[in-house]
Amino acid sequence: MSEDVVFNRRDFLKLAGIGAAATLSGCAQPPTDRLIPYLIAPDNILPGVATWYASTCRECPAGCGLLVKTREGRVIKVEGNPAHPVNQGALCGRGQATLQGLYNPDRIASPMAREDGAWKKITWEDALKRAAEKLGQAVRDHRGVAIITENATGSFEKLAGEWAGAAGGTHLVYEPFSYESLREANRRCFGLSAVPHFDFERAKMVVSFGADFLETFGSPVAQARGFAAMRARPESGFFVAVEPRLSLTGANADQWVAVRPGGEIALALGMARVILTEGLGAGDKSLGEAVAAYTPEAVEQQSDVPAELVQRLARRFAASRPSLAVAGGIASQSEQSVALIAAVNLLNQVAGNVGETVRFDRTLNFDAVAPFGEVQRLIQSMDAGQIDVLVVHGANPVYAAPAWSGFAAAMDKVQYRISLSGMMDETSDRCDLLLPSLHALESLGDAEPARGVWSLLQPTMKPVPMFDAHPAGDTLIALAKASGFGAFPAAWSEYLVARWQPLHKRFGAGKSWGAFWDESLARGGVWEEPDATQVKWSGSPAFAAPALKGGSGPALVLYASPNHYDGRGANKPWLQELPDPTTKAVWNSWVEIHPETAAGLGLAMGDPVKVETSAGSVTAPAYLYAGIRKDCVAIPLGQGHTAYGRYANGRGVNALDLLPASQDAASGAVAYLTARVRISKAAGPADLAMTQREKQQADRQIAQIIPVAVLLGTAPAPARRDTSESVPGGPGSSAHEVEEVEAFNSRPGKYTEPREMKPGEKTPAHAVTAYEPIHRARAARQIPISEGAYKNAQHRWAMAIDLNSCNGCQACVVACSAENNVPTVGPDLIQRGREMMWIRIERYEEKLDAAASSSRNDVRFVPMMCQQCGDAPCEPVCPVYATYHNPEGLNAQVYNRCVGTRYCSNNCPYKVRSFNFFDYSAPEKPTFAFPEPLNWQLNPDVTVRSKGVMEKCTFCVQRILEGKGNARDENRPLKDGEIQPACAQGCPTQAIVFGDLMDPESRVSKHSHGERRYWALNDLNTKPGITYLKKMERETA
Amino acid sequence: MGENEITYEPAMTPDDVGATEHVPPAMTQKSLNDDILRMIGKPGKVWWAVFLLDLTILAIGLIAERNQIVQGIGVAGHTRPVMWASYVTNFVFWVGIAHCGTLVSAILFLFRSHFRRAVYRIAEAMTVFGVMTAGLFPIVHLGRPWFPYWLFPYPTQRGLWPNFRSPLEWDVFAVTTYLTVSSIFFLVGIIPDAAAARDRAKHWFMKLLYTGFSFGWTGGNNQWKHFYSAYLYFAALATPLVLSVHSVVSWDFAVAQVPGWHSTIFAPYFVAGAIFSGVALVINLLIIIRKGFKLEHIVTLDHMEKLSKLVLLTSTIVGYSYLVEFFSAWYGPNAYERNMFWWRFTGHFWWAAWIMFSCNVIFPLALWFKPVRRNMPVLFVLMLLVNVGMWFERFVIIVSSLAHPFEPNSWGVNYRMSWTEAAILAGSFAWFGMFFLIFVRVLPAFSIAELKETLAAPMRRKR
Amino acid sequence: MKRALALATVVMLIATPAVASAQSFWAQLGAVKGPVQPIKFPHDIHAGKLGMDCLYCHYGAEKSPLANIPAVSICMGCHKIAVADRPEVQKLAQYWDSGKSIPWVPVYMLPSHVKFNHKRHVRAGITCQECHGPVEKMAVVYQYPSLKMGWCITCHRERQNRADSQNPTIMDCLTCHH
Amino acid sequence: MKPPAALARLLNPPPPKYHGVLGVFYYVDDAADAVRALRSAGLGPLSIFSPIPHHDLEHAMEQGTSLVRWVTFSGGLLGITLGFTLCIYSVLSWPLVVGGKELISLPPFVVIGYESMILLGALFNLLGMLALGRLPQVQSKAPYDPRFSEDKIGIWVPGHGETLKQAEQLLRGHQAEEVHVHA
Repeated sequence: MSEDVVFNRRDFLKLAGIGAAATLSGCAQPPTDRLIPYLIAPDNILPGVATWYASTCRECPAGCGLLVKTREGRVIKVEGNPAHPVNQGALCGRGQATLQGLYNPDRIASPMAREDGAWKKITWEDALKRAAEKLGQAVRDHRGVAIITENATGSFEKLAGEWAGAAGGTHLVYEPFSYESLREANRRCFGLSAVPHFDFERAKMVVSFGADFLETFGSPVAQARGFAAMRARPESGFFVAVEPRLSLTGANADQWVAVRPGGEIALALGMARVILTEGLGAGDKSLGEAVAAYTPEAVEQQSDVPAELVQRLARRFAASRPSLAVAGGIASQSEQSVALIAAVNLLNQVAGNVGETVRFDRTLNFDAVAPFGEVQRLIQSMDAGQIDVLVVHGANPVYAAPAWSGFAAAMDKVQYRISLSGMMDETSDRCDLLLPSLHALESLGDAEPARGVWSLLQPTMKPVPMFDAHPAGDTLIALAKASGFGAFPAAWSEYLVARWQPLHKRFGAGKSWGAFWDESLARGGVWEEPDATQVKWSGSPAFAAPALKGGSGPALVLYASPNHYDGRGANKPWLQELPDPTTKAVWNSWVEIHPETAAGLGLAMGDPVKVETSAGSVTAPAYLYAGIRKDCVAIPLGQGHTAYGRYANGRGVNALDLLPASQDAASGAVAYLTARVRISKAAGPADLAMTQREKQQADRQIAQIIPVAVLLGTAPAPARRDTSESVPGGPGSSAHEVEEVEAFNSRPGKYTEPREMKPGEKTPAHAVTAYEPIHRARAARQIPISEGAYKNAQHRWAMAIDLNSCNGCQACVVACSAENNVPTVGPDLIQRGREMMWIRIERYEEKLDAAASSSRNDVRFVPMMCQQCGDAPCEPVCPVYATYHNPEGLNAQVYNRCVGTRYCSNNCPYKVRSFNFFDYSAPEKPTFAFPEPLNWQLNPDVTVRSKGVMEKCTFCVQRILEGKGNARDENRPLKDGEIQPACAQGCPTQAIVFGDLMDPESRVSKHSHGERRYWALNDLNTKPGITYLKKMERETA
Repeated sequence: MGENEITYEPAMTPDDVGATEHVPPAMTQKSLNDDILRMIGKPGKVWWAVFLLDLTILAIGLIAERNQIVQGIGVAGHTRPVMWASYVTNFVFWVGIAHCGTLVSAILFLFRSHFRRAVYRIAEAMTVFGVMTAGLFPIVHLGRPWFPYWLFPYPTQRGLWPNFRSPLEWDVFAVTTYLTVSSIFFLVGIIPDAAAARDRAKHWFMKLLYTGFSFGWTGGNNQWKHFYSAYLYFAALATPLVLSVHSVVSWDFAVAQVPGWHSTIFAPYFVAGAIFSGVALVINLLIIIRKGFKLEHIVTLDHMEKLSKLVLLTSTIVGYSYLVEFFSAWYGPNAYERNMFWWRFTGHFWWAAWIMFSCNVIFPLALWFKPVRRNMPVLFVLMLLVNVGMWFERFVIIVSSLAHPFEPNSWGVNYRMSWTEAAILAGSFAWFGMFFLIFVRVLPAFSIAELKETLAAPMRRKR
Repeated sequence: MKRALALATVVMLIATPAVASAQSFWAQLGAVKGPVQPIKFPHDIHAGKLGMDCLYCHYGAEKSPLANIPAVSICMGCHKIAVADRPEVQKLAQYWDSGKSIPWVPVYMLPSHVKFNHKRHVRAGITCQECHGPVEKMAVVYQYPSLKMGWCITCHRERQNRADSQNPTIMDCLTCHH
Repeated sequence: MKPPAALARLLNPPPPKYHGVLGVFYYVDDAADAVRALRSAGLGPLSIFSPIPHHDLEHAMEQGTSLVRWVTFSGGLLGITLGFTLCIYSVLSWPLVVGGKELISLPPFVVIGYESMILLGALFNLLGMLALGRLPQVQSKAPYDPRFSEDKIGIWVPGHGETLKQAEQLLRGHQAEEVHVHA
């Protein structure tokens, strides 16, 4: 979009605020190097003002809508597109991190050819010539040509298909997580091979059979939103996780059924049987005989789930209509995965959920994804030397296909291999020619992530200059033309436009093409409400429990990493440094083992452990996890890259190497849950960097819960341990509260009784807290300051965080890092407690017991960032006023005034201040965190901190200032919700609410005075600006 | 006030410890003069060897410090939550050391305990050099050590002032004041002796030097009059100062709300500890000097014994403070505090806590026995242990409290001392040693004038 | 080392304000001329003699935190015709024809930890000259104010103490340092 | 080895012309008696040199108490005032709230005031001593003898002609070890 942006590098550094170290002394700089203006004034870029473009996220097939923020022609932030039907404004961490794909220093800089083993830069002309030679030859001789793409959907997929057709070759859409069993099972049960739309919002009870629907399964952001809506209803919203290893999704469950691996089928059918026999179901009654064998006793026998629990679950499932059972997820993909999903379909069918919460209206678009069978056919023909030319774009099968499939070896037998991928990866590394493609944010394109959604990608910035890449579509067309086959339009853009003509007719009725196109680009695409497709039950496959291969050792559970998906996130430092939501480990792989099993092997936390199967062995640090069955070990996928850039290479292990050849009986999909392993202690020191080592909150009441019965008024409030909920004498303070306050105040060093204020005296903004009612001053004798800057402030910024909605996904963490230029520091420094993130999700495992499968599951997540305390302990100890309380209640941190005594951090009870131990912002230092061009992403509105200064969350003060400025420009008062910090904006469940406490009507005021509220470590009387809302505790089945 | 207010009775009465016990009658004003001025002069081989070794260690420390300034404070072992560690420990340790000097010279002066006359010059020198060492560490431990001057109140075009509510700002005032006052006290005390040295000096340069130190002192009656009057007020000012300085230092911790820091007992507890470690070091230095310079007849075993009794006293105070802390943690309502103290002795840093306890409370119990107090080798070792213990006391208070904060999330990140820190710690001892070595060779290490006062003044008529 | 630091401290203490005042003092005298620019653009003629509005070229100043440096296209808007024969204007034309933009030497530089917002100041009715000095009289633009924090603050203080003080955070550190 | 000429002049300046009598004593009581005698004879003003102060001599001289105390006191007073003024001025000149405390929160300021009191008190004390004791002095106002810093006591009686004789007699009369007459 933008015109020629001629800033030179130094100016980027300056805009990005790098080199702050040099100038932090505060002296005005003598005029230094050159300032280069535009040659032609661009109509849509004003230096210093952000420009937003709509686009589509390509980090996973879900295809969320993006709003891309650019400054001076650089992309500096991506956020969810509120108008987009898929994600409605939110965005997961992987999506936020797409920026580091765009600016990844290891992107391929130019076309390259492999000459005697080494890569050699060549020109595009040369490259196309070489490619056309081989390709033309192959096409002319009718030899095999194959093209592998990721599940791009939309026009590019079509183009690739046509291209392959014209070349007389095959087009393979490769996705490691292909939902193949799901589609196959639905084909058999409902006659419709599709990934349905699970409506969590409507469900009153959810049972997940291993589906990690908050992490990688389906469309996580949309599902998280729906899930949160369901959980917000105290009277219903019960959630049971049935899985041998408690995933992040499972951690949000009220009840964890630690089923024996492979026993899920029996449980699903057993529940169905109970419903049928007891005639509870609203749905299909005719399926009795299919499940006759699965008596509760039989189920207990096959799945370790107590018989009466099976009944209780079934009854509750049937009673709460509509309910929802979900199966899927890599962790439960066994040799019987189709059977499992069919069993769950059957359960939904008998409970009458199909068409209610399991809908086939907005199905996810995996239609083109090749079944693994096809992949194997391609492998065979490559192996047989029938393929002369292989073109790969986006997909990385060499890494992501299990080792046993032999893809890599077969690929080596192909005569000539061309990669169109923009980033070096394992597959590209085995190619002969690299024709780098543009990053999604640089290119024009479209996607159809779900039925009824046509989403557009547009070039949000001029391609990053140091990378000489072309749009993949153009490259394909150029290849075709150069090697003389097919009839394609001159350019990819024309092809795209041509494909959009029917949509123009459909949606742009009466509008000119230009108008329609511009609107669609601005909106991010076009969409419609898809018609609900009704499906009928059309029989189920034979049910059988999967058998695990290999002796009697613990079962191997492989799961998709919430941070790295199938491994494509591993080259992004943000995602590497983003703690795993379960283990809080970073930059590594690990083996999750139950503490008792570990004790048997003499393993301590972090000790290297060797995991062996018939197929191979890996060695990784052990993570002792109470959330896994004693007879299982779990390893995340996505690490262990060999050629995926400096951030991914050599980190952790690729657990796919452990898989023995094994496929799903019905669909041929890769079976991930299939092996038993031998584990042994390996030599070497303990080495696992974690951001949170202690997962018990030692009765410190940082994460709190409240029984739903109390909320519904059917039970009395439990006796309180401390007064962290009570506002002394505040509105609605009951008698017992007051007593408690007395007791509380009588404790040493505590709250002094506030005094009534003189008539006309009003509490100034900075003194207002949710903790304390506005009509009182802060305490006896202490008159709030109302001089100077504090005279007529109108806002008290505050936040309310709903622990019931927070599911620990950590999208906020990445959003924060992106907005505030937070550097990544790597595993060694993190091991020494030097992580820099301004916000973290603390995980507290109150009750986590694999043995007691019928008991309550209590894992709590607390987003912890600067609490912007009213009486902040960090402030008075700073000798130079580098941190102080600003007129609008913010706990300010002035980086350039900080001398680095670190006293504030010592005195901060929440430990939310991070310190620049090294120089992360100086390019010449080894600790530099933003190697060119990662520094292009830096937000020019935020100072990049230099060595030796303290930094912390500021509620995104730059956004607050911008928001106030806009309101002032339009000469109107601020609207509630107009200003959103990055974390609140990015939160898929809207768990974080930001606003002004001075405005009693604002959402944050309302939340902060609700009945679930409390304050972390409240008995320190810090009067936090952040109010937490307790998580709801539900009755277990 | 009046003359009787300033009493320098020539030591005649047997009850006066100043004379009969301490000074063999053989000694005359002249012999004293010679004995002490003998120390000044060309240093021997041993001195040079020690001095060069000292400079080498100092150099290593400086290199480490330079590296730390270039690389960033991260080369030290600090972590979140342990944001203060060995540097602040060293700071408190050296300030503590610095306390004994003023105690001996000022407080004992006001108490008229004459045995101080033989030891106070050494103690004062130790004070001055101790503060000079301590003063380095607040700067060393800064994240941006090139901005220490921002902590001083000076008018700028920015119109910014330091935050006088911050305990660190109190430190700035307390420590600079203490350095100034104790140096003045030290130098003023030297004036008459410098005059004596000047009158014996052979080399013109030394003559010049001592003329400078003596301010052209002639021992005129008018000079003596104002000298002793002023000396009294120095003592009167230094006494509350010395108490305030370590109280202020202790408030760095007591004012924060970190469990294990937030305690009202800290001020007296720290002052006692400071004197404890300071006197211990004085004893070590005296043992070396009186042996090295053959001054056993001036610094007698009685002096040493009196000092070691002081150590015993303060040791019991320190021990009492430890116990009271634990008791109130156990007895009080504060769960964080209770948990903290339990962790301190059983958690990751248990060893440090036990070193502290045994060196400061258990071993000094040996001082109850006279033979121990009068046995120099044993006393020397004992006093070394005391200072090890006192260093660890500060380490335990700072590091173990920080390592176990309110927020369980940050538990388990444990501080490990880095080589940089070790080198800088060693360097600080070398820095102190450098000044002290120069001092004993250049300035009279014992107060000639005051020692002369301990002798019976020459009278023709016997009283 | 303490000695060294102390010395450094003293030197800085004396030097910083001295340099500061000197700089602004000479600047106001006009004794210090601004840097030599690739094209001798005479502000005194454009802003002074011709009386052009500053915002005509630096239009960003009222819309954006940054006051933009005009693109070459804006200069050529007039100079395609106007006095196209002058040597300096021909230089300009050369840049334009060769498609290069002009490497101006920046006169006003703030350290990166200061966020100055032109829009806010212009909209508050502060004339360009209040900060940039009599640009309409400057043949060569030089740094008129010291750009020291003290210089910013004097004006902010004065405005805060006015009765009609609008902006409550006008003296808040975070307003400029974030 | 010789010092540079300039230094040499500074170190042992040409002795000025003294007029008076210098008596050198070893025994304190002799000296004290001599002082009494001299003063009762109306000679003086005497000045006495001694390695250490002697009460007998002080009594004999009937010296009053020193004025240093008042200098010191005023210094302390000034210090505490300045300390508090600095704190209060600084918080008012740019009001910044920290930890929800009052701007003028006296308890912490007490520390500052207290330390500055002691600092200025000590400095004034030093100045007082130097000023009143006429220090530093380059040139003694009476002939000085190095032994006065060792164990001898010197009594200097300034005067001319007759007084010299009288003083000399008195000094010898009290068994002065030596008597030097500077006519």
